[in-house]
Amino acid sequence: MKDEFAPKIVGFLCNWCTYAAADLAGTSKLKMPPSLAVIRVMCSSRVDPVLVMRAFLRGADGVLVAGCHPGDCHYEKGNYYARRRFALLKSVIETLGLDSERLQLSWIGASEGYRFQQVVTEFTDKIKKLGQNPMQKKTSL
Amino acid sequence: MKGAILNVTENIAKTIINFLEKGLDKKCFDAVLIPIKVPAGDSFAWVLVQNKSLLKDANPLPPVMPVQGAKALSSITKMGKTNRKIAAIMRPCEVRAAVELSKLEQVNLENIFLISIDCPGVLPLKDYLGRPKEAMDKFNKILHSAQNDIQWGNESTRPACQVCDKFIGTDIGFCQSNLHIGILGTEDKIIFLIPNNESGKSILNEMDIEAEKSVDNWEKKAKEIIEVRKKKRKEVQERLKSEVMGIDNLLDTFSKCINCHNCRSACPICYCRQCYFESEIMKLPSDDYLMRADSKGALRFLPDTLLFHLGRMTHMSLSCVGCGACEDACPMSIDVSQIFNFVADNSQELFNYVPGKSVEESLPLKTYEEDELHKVEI
Amino acid sequence: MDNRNILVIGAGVAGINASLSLADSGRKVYLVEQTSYTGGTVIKFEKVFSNLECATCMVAPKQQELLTKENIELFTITEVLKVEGSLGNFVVKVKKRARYVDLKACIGCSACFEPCPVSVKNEFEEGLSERKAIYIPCPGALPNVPAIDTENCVRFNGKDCKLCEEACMFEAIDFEQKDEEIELKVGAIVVATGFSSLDPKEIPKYGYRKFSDVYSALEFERMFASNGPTTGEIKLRNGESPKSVAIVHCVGREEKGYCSTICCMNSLKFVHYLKEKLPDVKISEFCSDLCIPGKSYEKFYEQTKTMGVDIIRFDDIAVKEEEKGMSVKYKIDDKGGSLPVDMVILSPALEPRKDASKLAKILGISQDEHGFFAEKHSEIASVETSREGIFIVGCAQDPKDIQDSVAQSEAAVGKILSLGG
Amino acid sequence: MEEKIGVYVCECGPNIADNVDIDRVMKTISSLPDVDVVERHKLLCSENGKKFLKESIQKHGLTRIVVAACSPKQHEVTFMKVCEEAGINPYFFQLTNIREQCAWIITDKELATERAIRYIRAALRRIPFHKALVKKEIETNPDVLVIGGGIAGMEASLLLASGDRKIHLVEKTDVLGGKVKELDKLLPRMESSLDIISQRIQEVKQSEDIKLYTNSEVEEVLGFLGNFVVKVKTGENKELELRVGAIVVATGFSMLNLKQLPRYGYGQYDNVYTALEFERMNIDGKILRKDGKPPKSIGIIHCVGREERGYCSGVCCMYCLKFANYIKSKLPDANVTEFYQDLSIPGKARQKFYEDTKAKGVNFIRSNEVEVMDKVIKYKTEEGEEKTSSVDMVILAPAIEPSGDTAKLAEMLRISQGDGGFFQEEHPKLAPVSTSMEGIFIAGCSQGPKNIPESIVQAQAVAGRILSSLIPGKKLEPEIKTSEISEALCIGCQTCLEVCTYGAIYFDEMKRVSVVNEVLCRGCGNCVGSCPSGAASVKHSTTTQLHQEVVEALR
Amino acid sequence: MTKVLKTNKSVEEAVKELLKFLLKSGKVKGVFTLRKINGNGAVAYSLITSLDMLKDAVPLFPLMPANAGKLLSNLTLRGSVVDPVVAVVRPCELRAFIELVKRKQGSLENLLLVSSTCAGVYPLEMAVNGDIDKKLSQYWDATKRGEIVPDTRPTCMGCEHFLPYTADITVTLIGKKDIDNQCEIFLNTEKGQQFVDGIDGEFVEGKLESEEVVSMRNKRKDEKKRLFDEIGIEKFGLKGLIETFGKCIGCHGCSKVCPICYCNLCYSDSKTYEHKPSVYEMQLKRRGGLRVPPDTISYQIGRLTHVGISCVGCGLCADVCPANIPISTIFLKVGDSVQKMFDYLPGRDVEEQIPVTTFETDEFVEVED
Repeated sequence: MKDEFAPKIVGFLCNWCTYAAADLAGTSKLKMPPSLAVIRVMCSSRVDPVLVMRAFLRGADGVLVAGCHPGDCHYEKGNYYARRRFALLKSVIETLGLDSERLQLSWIGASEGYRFQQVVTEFTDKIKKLGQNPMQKKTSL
Repeated sequence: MKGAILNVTENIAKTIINFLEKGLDKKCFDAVLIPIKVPAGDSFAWVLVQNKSLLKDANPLPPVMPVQGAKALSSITKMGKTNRKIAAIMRPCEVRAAVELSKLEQVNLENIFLISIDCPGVLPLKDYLGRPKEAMDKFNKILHSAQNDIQWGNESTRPACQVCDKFIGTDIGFCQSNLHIGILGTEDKIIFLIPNNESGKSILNEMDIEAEKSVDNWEKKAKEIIEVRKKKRKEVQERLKSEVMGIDNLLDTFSKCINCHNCRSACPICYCRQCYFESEIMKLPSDDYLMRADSKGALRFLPDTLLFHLGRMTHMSLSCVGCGACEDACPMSIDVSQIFNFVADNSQELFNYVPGKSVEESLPLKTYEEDELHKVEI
Repeated sequence: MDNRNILVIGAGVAGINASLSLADSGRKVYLVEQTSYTGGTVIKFEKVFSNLECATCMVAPKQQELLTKENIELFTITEVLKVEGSLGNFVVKVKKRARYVDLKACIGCSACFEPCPVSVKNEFEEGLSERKAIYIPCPGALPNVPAIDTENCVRFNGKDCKLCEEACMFEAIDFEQKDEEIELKVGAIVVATGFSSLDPKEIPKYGYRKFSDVYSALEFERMFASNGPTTGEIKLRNGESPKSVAIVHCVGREEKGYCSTICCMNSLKFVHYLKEKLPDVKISEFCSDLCIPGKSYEKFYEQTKTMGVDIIRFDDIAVKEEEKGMSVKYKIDDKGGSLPVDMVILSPALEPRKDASKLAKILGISQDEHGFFAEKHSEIASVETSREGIFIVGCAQDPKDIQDSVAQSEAAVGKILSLGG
Repeated sequence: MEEKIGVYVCECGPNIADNVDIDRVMKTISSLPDVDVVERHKLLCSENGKKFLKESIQKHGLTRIVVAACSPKQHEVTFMKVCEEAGINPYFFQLTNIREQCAWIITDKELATERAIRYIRAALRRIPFHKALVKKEIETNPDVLVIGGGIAGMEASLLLASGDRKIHLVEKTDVLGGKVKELDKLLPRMESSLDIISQRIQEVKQSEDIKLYTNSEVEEVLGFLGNFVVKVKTGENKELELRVGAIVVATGFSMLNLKQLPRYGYGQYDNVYTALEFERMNIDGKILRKDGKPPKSIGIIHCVGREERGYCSGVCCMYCLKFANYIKSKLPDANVTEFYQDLSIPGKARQKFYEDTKAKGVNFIRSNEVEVMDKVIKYKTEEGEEKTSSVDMVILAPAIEPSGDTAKLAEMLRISQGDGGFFQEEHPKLAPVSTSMEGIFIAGCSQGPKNIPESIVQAQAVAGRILSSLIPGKKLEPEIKTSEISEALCIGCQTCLEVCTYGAIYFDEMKRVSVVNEVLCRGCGNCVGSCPSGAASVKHSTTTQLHQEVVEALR
Repeated sequence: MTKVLKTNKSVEEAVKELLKFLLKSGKVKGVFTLRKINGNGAVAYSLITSLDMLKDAVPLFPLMPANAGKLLSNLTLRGSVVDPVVAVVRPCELRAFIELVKRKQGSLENLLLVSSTCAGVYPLEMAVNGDIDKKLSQYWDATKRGEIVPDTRPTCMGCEHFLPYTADITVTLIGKKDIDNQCEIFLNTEKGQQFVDGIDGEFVEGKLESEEVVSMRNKRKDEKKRLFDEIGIEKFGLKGLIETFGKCIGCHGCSKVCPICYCNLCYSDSKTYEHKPSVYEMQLKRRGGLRVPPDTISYQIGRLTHVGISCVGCGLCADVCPANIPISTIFLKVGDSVQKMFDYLPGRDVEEQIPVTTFETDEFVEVED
């Protein structure tokens, strides 16, 4: 079991909704795969697309950007901007045939501990199917 | 659509220059921004001309694009509007870039009178610098080939130009200069002056040029060529897919990149003072490099070459006008502009945004819709 | 004002808000809450109308701030016993019930729940799920520290059980804790005790508790709540998901003699809940007059209408038995109709809390004919009371939505601080 | 100077220790270069835990602290305090969450342990890049500008005015009192509106701390919370400059112009009156038709313009009922009919008023289509049948609209307009009277249609917000973790400016660079996400810091 | 006399053997050298940590995709390497790195520097269509014979500093008849000797400054002179400058690749070079015409004054210039004269003080990252 492919997923979680949901999942002892490395940001709009791209090229098997549901943003409209930037990033990656499946944008509210568990689990499974990010071994990256 | 008709004296270039001189005389504008042959005679440079005599070496449609016109315009109007009225005569892609930059506060179009010309494309800088003379002849051939060559601009122009479908400075080219100069479908006997808006009309008025002539022939010809180019653009991008898509192809494509960042320096849209990818953000502790090398056995140095290109795409592809300046500047002859065009077309489609189309249209990343793009959410 | 400290009664959204503002202004605040948690009724909601914002996302930051705020002292499971004195120097006696769990020592790991032998209906979940005798009402509740409910705890009913104590690694459980009476000296009092909603059982025609799939609005809220008993699944008692749902407005309006203000919007919100989880479900809203005042609410109504819902007016309505299942029978003028449905959601009237009169006596303030606390002047002094220095905010004064409750809480702050001192 | 880094692992009793192999964590972390101290503790957040942490920091003279324990939402503040007490800057500290996001969610102990180690290493990677951040304090002006001398504006002024807080009350017209002054009686007790309002007006005029400017208008507003500079054009046509710390907008409402809705026959037929005209009539004492005769049959039409405006004005139903009472008390035999769509009579008191009114023999007709013709009201019933009822007087209840200068003010104050064109509140639930511009507040009908008690409550609420946040003599402590923009790198494209919700970024025309106003910035980092030059950066969440965490995640 | 490691392998093998030995023995953690990447013939510097990857290394490949001095500075800018790394670089790259270390842009600590008597490199454009491989035999023949290699970059042909000054280890190439089956590796320093300690091969004494080297130096000097005359910089004057730099497209690629241009933000890209339109309009008024973007010439001159004193003549600037301007020759010439003036040779010795510092690395305040 240990030697099977364990995905490395970077998760940028917004402080107010998704990070809270992650905490709730924790306090509720909801089990999930050990694939996600959480990085806390104040708002999904803080996540600079290049930062995501960088993680991706560095060999992240998956990158999850998650924040408040549209309309719930603690800063009113941050996530709307985040969504646009992310859509652009995804389009660039897709166009160049670099499985954009590895990048995921999700909205998870503070009370959605279960949803957090579900998102992490499903995303991990998806990544497992995709296999290791080939970039990990590219000596030019 | 209506416009004015001027009879060609000597050649097209001369005719246009005469027109500009007249404009200066009549004080329609105080200066002209136009490409002029450099002292050594082996290239062209943008010159802001007030003194008519300097126009003798001017060429409104030079065979090369050493500097993207919008960049030239930005360099003087970045800090605010000019006091004098300047007529800038540029290629459509340069005009579109200028409009884009004005939205990014890098160009101030107040007091700038934009004149565009039907553009056959330009030759690769490298080809020209070698033997200017031959290149010039080659270019002139292309310039006049419009009548017989339906593609207008053959294999000898830059790849970016060969697939350009926005080479007309009117709404059919998604370009909004104040005045467009049509040279297609004219047998080089006449040129068309087509005002795109009020200020265009009024200038023609001031120069008492009556602009009520039909320009249908010109437009018909232009549209034919546009269609051909559109088709070609598709074909090329299809081909490109097989060449660049996928990580291995990409790395292959950029393996020769030497990180000189000429592409970004030549790019009119890359307006940053210092590139994100040259900033402190990119300077890493040595163990970071060793760690990476360790995990792969070897690490290209510097790494992150691909990051630079992909990152640049996320930064500018929405505004990319496909002018090809990047490719001209690449010492390693990488197909930068073709790849960026390919990506840009898709990014722009995502927000159905056409860069440089109009000053009013706001930049996709400066705004948002509450109900959109749900396909990227999971 | 001689004494600058303030007593706030009720840690719902109005009470919390008032406390935070007062604390910001440098006042010492005693916040007294009857239950073991903060957040009041709002944290039972998954979303709030009309922006459908996630309620927890909205309130949790405030609850957090409350717990870390320096000059706020929170008393949970505490009630007010006696109030003497007057504006500027009230002397208040409160009874702080033992939680039997040390707030400081407990880190909220919930290890103590599992071994507890007791299992009773969880009132926070409107009885839709069970809880232990040592419990927190729902995941994410704040403070995240359980309390022992002595009514059901076997230890407090004679048995020598200390399973929870053994399970706790932090010696946080302390059966020796005693209820204490505490005397607080304050200059002013803010009453934010909220409301309770009418028990539909009192009006038999709605078939509540007669039919298993007739739910009250709050029950439905919890059913939809992602941290609730079904983690958001909308299911009938038989486990199937409903194909047709009737939402009934104005339950008890006639009996009560007033319109509860928020039910229309809240019921419209349920359409969004249902359509989100069950896109094909057939929904009928039974309403009398639509009460959707203000700049944003009608927009919400119009939007909701487009989601596929029948709006049916009635003068009279009842839930009746069918050979298979139940149906809603309604009358308007002389006409009427009958509609078989799988699920009925009732929007019961908001009413004063059961203990309102008791508290009114203690506080020495008057109530109106319906039992809500009476304001000094309905038009120009709605947060003041007959007793100077005692202010009423939120639904304790009158049924209202969150916005108006918050506004009132700030208003009380304004009145208090304007007194200076 | 060389950093001394300390790592403290909390066992959180069994909560972390049970599922994370603390020994292995200690061993691995101790083996890392430039980690000076690694300690474990049973429960760091406990009193003796904090004591232990503090003493250990001091004993080893550490300069950077990593604590591996629970969620920062739980104890970040706690440990930052400890760091401060131990004498090191609290931002040289990083709390990494190995409980909620590790011990509690990962089943396999070995994997949980690895994850925990990763998290700690991530913290270790980023902490050298931490910068010391210190609280800023900003001098503020406690005075307040109140725009609008209606009931809301006056209420706010009266509550706010005090010896150490001057109020500048700017009123467009020559009198105070706003719309309420135009009403005869107040609901539901039918007291004289005039008595109440004139009493208020007296108080305002007598207050030494309220400076009143009638016939005056605000021309320009610069600055921000605590330090606004306002230009006011006064009645005497003088331009004067006011310095205030906060601004209250209570500009009220205007009523829908009925000329826009010809079907109600206003201005077309005699004896068709607007609500305010009818109030006037009552104040004057007699309800009479144009021809001087008392009306026999009166139609009162609700929801005039509701459809067009797209919202229910909330107050019309009640005052239409009030009108019925006016009439019944003056002309007991007159026939009164109310044409309504939905009766909006929320709250504990109003339904009774409705029933009492009904009891006085007032007729109620529900109809969504009403048309006024000469002496006749044509309407469609719910069943869709056309009916008419003859009347000799009609009273219309027009929708409530934002007052004329709303758009102008919105632009001047840099606040937005929301539904129906009314001023947009900061948050529809939790912040109804503040706006996205800190220090600018809205009260009464300028925020949305509402009745008198609601308007007054909002005015009092504004007072509450200002009194609790803008305290005379007390300095403002803005958010510490704000954005900053490099002057050298900013190219002035102003993208950040447009994405900022709080107007916290302004453009320096001289230098052609964007500048962050730390008083307004809330540190969301949206500007950073939008800046292609990497010129924008948000303190304590810099790209390098985040990237270092990423690097570790991908090791 | 210097200690020399003699092996009976071709220089290329020998060098790779050396690197293998260092990596295998764990004496170094990583090898910094040229390597064939992506299996498409492309050659780039790489940081190699596994023996397996070492097989693609081409330490002596006659191409300079970037100035290794700049790269090593990048590697060690934020603190020296923790574990030892061996770097195979060319003399001019080595000198550049020394200059950067003097300017606190890198650290020599834990670096083992290997260099060679450099026969020059081919222009970058030759790498574009992979023509270099075809030329390799010609390259080595000329090198053996101690002649200037044809078709290498002009700058290289005129480079007299092909003998590395501060290398720990130097591989001799120029004029070595039998480099195909014999290799001399000079161990110039203590450090160098310690590291190779334990390698097999015989140790002898040798002298770097051989006749071949001397004669080559003279050939190069002549070539350099010829180069200068050809362009005739002496009689340049402003007109000359304007004509030469007339076709500059302002991409500033030359400064991007220049190892000595290490500023975060080039002075000429900074705000100081941005003016209100009125400024330009004034100039326009005066001259009747104004070239835009302006400052093309002043950029080049400015860079000359900044870089001149430390210019090592690596030639990359000319290599990347899209306008084919012979920048490096001009810089070399100007550099020469400035350096002579102060009797300063950039990169000769890390202890040697830079006579003038015309600018500061951080003239421009940075944000945190």
